[in-house]
Amino acid sequence: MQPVLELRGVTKDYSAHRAVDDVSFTVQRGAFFSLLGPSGCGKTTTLRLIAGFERASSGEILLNGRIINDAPPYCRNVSTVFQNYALFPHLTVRGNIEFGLRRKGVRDMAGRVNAAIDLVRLAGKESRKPSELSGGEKQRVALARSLVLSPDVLLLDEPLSALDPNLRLEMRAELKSLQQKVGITFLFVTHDREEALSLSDQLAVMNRGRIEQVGAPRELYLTPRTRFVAGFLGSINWIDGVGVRPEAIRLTRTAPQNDVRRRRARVESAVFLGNRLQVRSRTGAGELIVAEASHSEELRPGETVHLWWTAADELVLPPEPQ
Amino acid sequence: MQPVLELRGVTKDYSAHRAVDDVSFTVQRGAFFSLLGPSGCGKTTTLRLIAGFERASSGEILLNGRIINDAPPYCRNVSTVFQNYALFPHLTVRGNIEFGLRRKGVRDMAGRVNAAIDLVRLAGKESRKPSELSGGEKQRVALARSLVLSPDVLLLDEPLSALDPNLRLEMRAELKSLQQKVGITFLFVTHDREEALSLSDQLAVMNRGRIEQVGAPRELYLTPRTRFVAGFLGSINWIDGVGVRPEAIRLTRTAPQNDVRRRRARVESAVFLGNRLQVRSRTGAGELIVAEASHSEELRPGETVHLWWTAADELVLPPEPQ
Amino acid sequence: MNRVRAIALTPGAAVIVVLFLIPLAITCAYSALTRGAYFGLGPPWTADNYRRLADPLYGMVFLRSFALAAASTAICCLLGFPLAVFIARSGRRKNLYLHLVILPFWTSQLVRIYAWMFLLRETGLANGILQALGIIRAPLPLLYNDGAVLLGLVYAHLPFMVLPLYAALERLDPNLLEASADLGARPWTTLSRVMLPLAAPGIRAGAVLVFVPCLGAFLVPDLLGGGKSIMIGTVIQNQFTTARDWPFGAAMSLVVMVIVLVLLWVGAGRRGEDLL
Amino acid sequence: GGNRARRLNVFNWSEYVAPETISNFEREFRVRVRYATYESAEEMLAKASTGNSGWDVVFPSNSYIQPMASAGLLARLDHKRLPNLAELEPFFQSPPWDASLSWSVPYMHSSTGIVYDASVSPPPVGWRDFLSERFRGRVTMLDDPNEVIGACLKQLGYSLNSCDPAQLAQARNLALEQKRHLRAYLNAEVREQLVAGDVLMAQLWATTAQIGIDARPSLTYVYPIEGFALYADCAVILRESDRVELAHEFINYLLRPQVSARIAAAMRTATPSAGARRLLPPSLRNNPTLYPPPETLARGEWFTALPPAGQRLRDRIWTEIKTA
Amino acid sequence: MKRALALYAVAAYAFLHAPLLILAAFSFNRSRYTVWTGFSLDWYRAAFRDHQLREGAWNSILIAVTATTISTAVGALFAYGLWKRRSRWLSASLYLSLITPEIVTGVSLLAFYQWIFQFWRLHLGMCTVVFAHVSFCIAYVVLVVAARLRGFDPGLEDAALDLGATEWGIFWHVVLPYLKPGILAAALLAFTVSIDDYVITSLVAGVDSQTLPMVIYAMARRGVNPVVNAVSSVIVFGLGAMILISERLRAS
Ligand SMILES: Nc1ncnc2c1ncn2[C@@H]1O[C@H](COP(=O)(O)OP(=O)(O)OP(=O)(O)O)[C@@H](O)[C@H]1O
Ligand SMILES: Nc1ncnc2c1ncn2[C@@H]1O[C@H](COP(=O)(O)OP(=O)(O)OP(=O)(O)O)[C@@H](O)[C@H]1O
Ligand SMILES: [Mg+2]
Ligand SMILES: [Mg+2]
Repeated sequence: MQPVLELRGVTKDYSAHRAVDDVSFTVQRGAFFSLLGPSGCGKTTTLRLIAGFERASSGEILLNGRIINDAPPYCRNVSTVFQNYALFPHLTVRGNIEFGLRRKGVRDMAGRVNAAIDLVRLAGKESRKPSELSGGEKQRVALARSLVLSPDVLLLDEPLSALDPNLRLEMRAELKSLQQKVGITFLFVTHDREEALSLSDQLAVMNRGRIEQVGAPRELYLTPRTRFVAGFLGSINWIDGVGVRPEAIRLTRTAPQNDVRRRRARVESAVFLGNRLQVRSRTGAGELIVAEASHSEELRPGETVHLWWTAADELVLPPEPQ
Repeated sequence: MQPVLELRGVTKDYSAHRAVDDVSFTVQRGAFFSLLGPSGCGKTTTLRLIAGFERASSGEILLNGRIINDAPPYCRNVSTVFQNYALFPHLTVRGNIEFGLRRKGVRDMAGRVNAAIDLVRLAGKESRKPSELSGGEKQRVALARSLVLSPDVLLLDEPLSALDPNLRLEMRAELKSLQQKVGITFLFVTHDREEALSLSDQLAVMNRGRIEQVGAPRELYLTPRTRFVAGFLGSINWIDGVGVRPEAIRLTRTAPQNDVRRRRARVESAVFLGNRLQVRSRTGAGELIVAEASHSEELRPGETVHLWWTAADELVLPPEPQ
Repeated sequence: MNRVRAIALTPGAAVIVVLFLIPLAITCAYSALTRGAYFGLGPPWTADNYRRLADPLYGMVFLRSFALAAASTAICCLLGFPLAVFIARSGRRKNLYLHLVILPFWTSQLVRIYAWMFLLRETGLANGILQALGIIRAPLPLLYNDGAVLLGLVYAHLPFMVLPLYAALERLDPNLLEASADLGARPWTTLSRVMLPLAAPGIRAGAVLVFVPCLGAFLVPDLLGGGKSIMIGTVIQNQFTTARDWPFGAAMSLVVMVIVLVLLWVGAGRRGEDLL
Repeated sequence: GGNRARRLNVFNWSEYVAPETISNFEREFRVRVRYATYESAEEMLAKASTGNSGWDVVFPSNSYIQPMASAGLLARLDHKRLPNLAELEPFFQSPPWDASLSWSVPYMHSSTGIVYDASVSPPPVGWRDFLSERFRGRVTMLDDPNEVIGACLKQLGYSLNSCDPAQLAQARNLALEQKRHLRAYLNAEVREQLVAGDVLMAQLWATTAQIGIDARPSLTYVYPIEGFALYADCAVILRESDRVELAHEFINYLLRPQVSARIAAAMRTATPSAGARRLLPPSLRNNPTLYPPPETLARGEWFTALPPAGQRLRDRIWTEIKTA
Repeated sequence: MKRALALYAVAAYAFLHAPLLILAAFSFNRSRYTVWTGFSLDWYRAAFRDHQLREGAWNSILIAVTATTISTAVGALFAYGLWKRRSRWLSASLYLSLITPEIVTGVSLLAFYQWIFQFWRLHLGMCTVVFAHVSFCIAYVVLVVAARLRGFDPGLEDAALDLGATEWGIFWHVVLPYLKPGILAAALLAFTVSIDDYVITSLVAGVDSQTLPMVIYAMARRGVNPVVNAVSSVIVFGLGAMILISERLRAS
């Protein structure tokens, strides 16, 4: 099948600074593709290139197999949920959501608009201006405004960042079901690992304008190609040059059996994270190891514990080139 | 000791709508106080009342024991990190961060400003205008701009929401160490449960403009007073009217011993969340139960599993009044 | 992108070319012709009109006018800014307040100046009130001096500052003002450090719209100044009227135009801004 | 078409016809008159000189007649169509600016003199009193180069229309001296302040002064002993006009004694028509402001058109006076 | 701060309106001079009888409305075009047109019109006045609208493009609503300079287009009388009332 979107060696230079550097990836039709990366690595810029607000300095962008480097944004059937929302201040919530439909000349839009308003849980606030909305409400308007258009590709730039966890879960479910029902392709930027891992079919990790790795969530998490990817998708301890994730480390007061890797360490802190404790402890050699424990565990700083894991849990990766 | 900040029955009405409803709480000097709640529940409005951008419709706000309902913002030694950043577009990153210090007439500010820039990892971008920054970079400028002032109370409105997890962890650590070293009081709004639970000394959960419960993180998580609080601080299964958190539910292929609560259920989905699997399964009676498992577990939809937990894990709470 | 720009620019460009640039070319031609015996003008071509401008007398007039216009602009800015802020912040009433600023200017300027003459003259309202209140014995000479000219210029051009300022300030994000107050800036500082820089385009537009007409003002200096001083605008005007020396008037105005344009350009360029 | 022929466009100074003058003409001759007013001779001239202004009859001052005629802007008058010319005073039947009235018909005339308040004594007699310390700061001159320079030239004993550089230089020095005594240079606006009592003495036109005198009888108009300026506004037909016949009828109508008298009475102007003057009430007919006795009139001098060099010199002097 | 600002505004409005109130007061004076002698409506009666004043006022309003409409539309578009990409030549020309002394504009326009009239049998008239007014109003409009456009968030343009708006759609549905206050301010300025213009108008007006300022300035030659005050008061209070009513209607 022809990919709906393809980037080939796309580069974007700002005056003094390369924001996107030789980025290539393909997104299959109907896929949920996530883009992860540290702040300032070029995610938003990549989306803006695809949407057509910036021109690539070099490389090619293909939508449905056609090169669209020079096509104006309104000729690209993609729609963006902007990181900063970009709501029209002079229009109400409803006016904002209707905007795109009106431009397309859609007639009976009331139904679609109401459905979108319900979907983002904004019923009753349709006639407010953006200035009278909370941050999360604004974000949901931005989301609804794009969703209602059912574009080929939906570019979402941290679309759920201002929502509370429960609402975010609901929205995730709604997005996922839209993807499965309507077949929209999602290109999704997020800083929430769980979100990326749980929603995505494919996932790309960016760093300093470059793509570090593309693959399925499980693949990237379990077999990252670089230390950067390993560290970005979850916390990790680097012990003797191999990586061990905190959840793989078991923590006991008694010494473990012989056939495992192990350390003795003193607890430095045990932080309550709700569903678990995050335990930071230091070995005699001064290594800091982070492990997780059930919150029913009572751990006091200074206590000596045994940390152990199996060889299967270890990630062996070359150190990053500096 | 006198609390640094106290709200007594504070209410704020917008034209048609009560955004903050009879809110009271006290924040001790040097504390890290978090405010949680669903989108649109009135968190930002509460901060705006404290900062002095809105006038309370009724109630009293005390800073250092003085009623400040009528004091203008510049007379309150509090500083806000705005949810939408509110950076000065005509000033560079450095100019934005220097702004408050200049107003105070601080002389040798270069050192403090540079420290703040380093703290938020923006070295090298000092002379950019906000329009040339990524979303996360803007947020960090907003953070640095307030931090550099070391105010009595720092009001942070989702100050880390646009940062990637690793950077967010670093920033959390920086904030915590500032709290402990400099003794700033933090009033922190966040949607990240882990963040709230791990950083806070005290935590308040808001809903529809009202405070539902105030207390230490562990207290709220483990002994919530209402179903709303229980559900807001973490996912929860309501089984036969009692609440059981997913991480408390163990999942085995063989039947457990007799002295535990249990269910037999069919796996519907097992979602990979990185450090764990989220397993949704349905009992014969049609109840949906969410549990967590290690990601090394191989669970296939349709498989039958045993779910069990102990009585100690159950939360008994009255149903919400509708 | 460019098509829209082209279409947007076309009508305006047509107006400028047809109704300004072609007449400007005519003016340029005039400036190099010779005046007729009594009025009108004709060949031969000459540079004489420009040579006569070297007369320091006209330089002095220009400098004086420039100083007065600059002073009026500065005062208009000072007086207009708070008023523009007030209007921009008055919510639903702002259109009304805006109209109130401009309303008095829908009368003839001449009539307004007569009203000022009545206000300021020795037997006028201001002196009358002051005398009735016993603040002064003898009437103050309020009229026919530079102060009165300045007052008149400021009065006549205040809306030309307030309206562009309002247009620029109305959009100001209130959040930025809050952020400023939050960072400890008193209202005055917020005004000068946040509002002023952000309203800069409005100030620039307003300054141009005040400064340029002030330079060419003739009614105010003639009536409120008692005609005891002359501004460059009047000198130019005289060339086309009483002196009937059109070529000289054309030459003078071209030179003044070039000087002012260069000043504007330099003023804008120094801050790295374009004119528009 | 035919409609067009019955229409006449008249461009005149303000307050120069009685309220019913135009409407009576319209009714009597069944025409529509488009009547508009101008502020300065230059405004009228700028348009008339295009040769396509649309105006038929305009009213330039006497000094403009020759220049306009030589520029070919005026239509030659047909005296056969103007029987009422006979009503004019003998002087105006053959004025110096248009001896045979080939181009123009005198319409109203006036002079520039001094108005003062009777409270001052002794009363001023001439331009030299503008230098007197007793009026310092309470006198005004007209805001017009020809009037100011002309008055100074007269005070120095020269011709009003002198273009001699040496004489003009003297006049300039005198004007500069004079300026220090002035409150302001004001035109008609000064009348307001004469009536209010702000200004004690002013250079002013007779007709304008008369209206002020009506309001404040203590005001008096005096013809300066050194000499003074005279001017007359004349009716002319523009060459471009294609309604010459009607235009003649209009001018002839204005020359009717009854019409001219009505205008002079209503607008306080001085009519050049002997027949009209006879019809005026005695208070106006012998008004010393508007109609000075012949021996006074002899001191007057008519403005004439100035040659380019003189005009240029005067403008520079004027700028110099203003800048001082 | 708020209170101080409001107080200042009151003072500023007093300053702006003082002459207006004075001229309105004297329109009811029995005397023609600015010395109060008693109340009378004579000047209003005279004003309504004065054909020339009535026609001048009507012409003025007609010309100002037309010129304002045209110059606001053309100027706002022009400002938008320049905002998309600068053009040194066009902005320099625009500034030059603003700097040009009125009399020069008037004289050269008159010459230009006459030159054109050689080819067609045309006359000076309402049209020539309106064109002249458009030519000098346009710079005011462009400057004010451009000042406002400076603050426009290009992100909104992106968003509109993204939602399928065409370039014109953006201008119409996003930029224009944003510009509205600027356009209102610009239109008010254009109306003001147009309705009050004397020098240029007097040079390019034809036989049928004498405006109110032309009548008033001509009167000033022989000393104005309170008829002018009466006309001015009627115009200002008439337009003021219209504004007030339309604001009320809009608010409700
Ligand atoms: N207009 C601009 N001029 C110069 N540099 C820019 C501009 N816009 C963005 N940048 C820089 O380009 C880099 C990439 O920016 P981008 O907005 O794509 O980051 P991002 O990955 O979206 O980050 P975040 O997660 O913080 O939103 C950043 O370092 C930013 O500072
Ligand atoms: N200016 C306003 N006028 C009317 N209603 C408003 C205004 N500002 C906010 N609200 C409403 O008040 C409620 C509380 O808003 P607030 O911004 O405090 O929410 P919040 O808790 O910060 O939400 P979020 O997490 O989404 O930022 C919301 O329902 C919002 O729609
Ligand atoms: Mg981004
Ligand atoms: Mg908020």
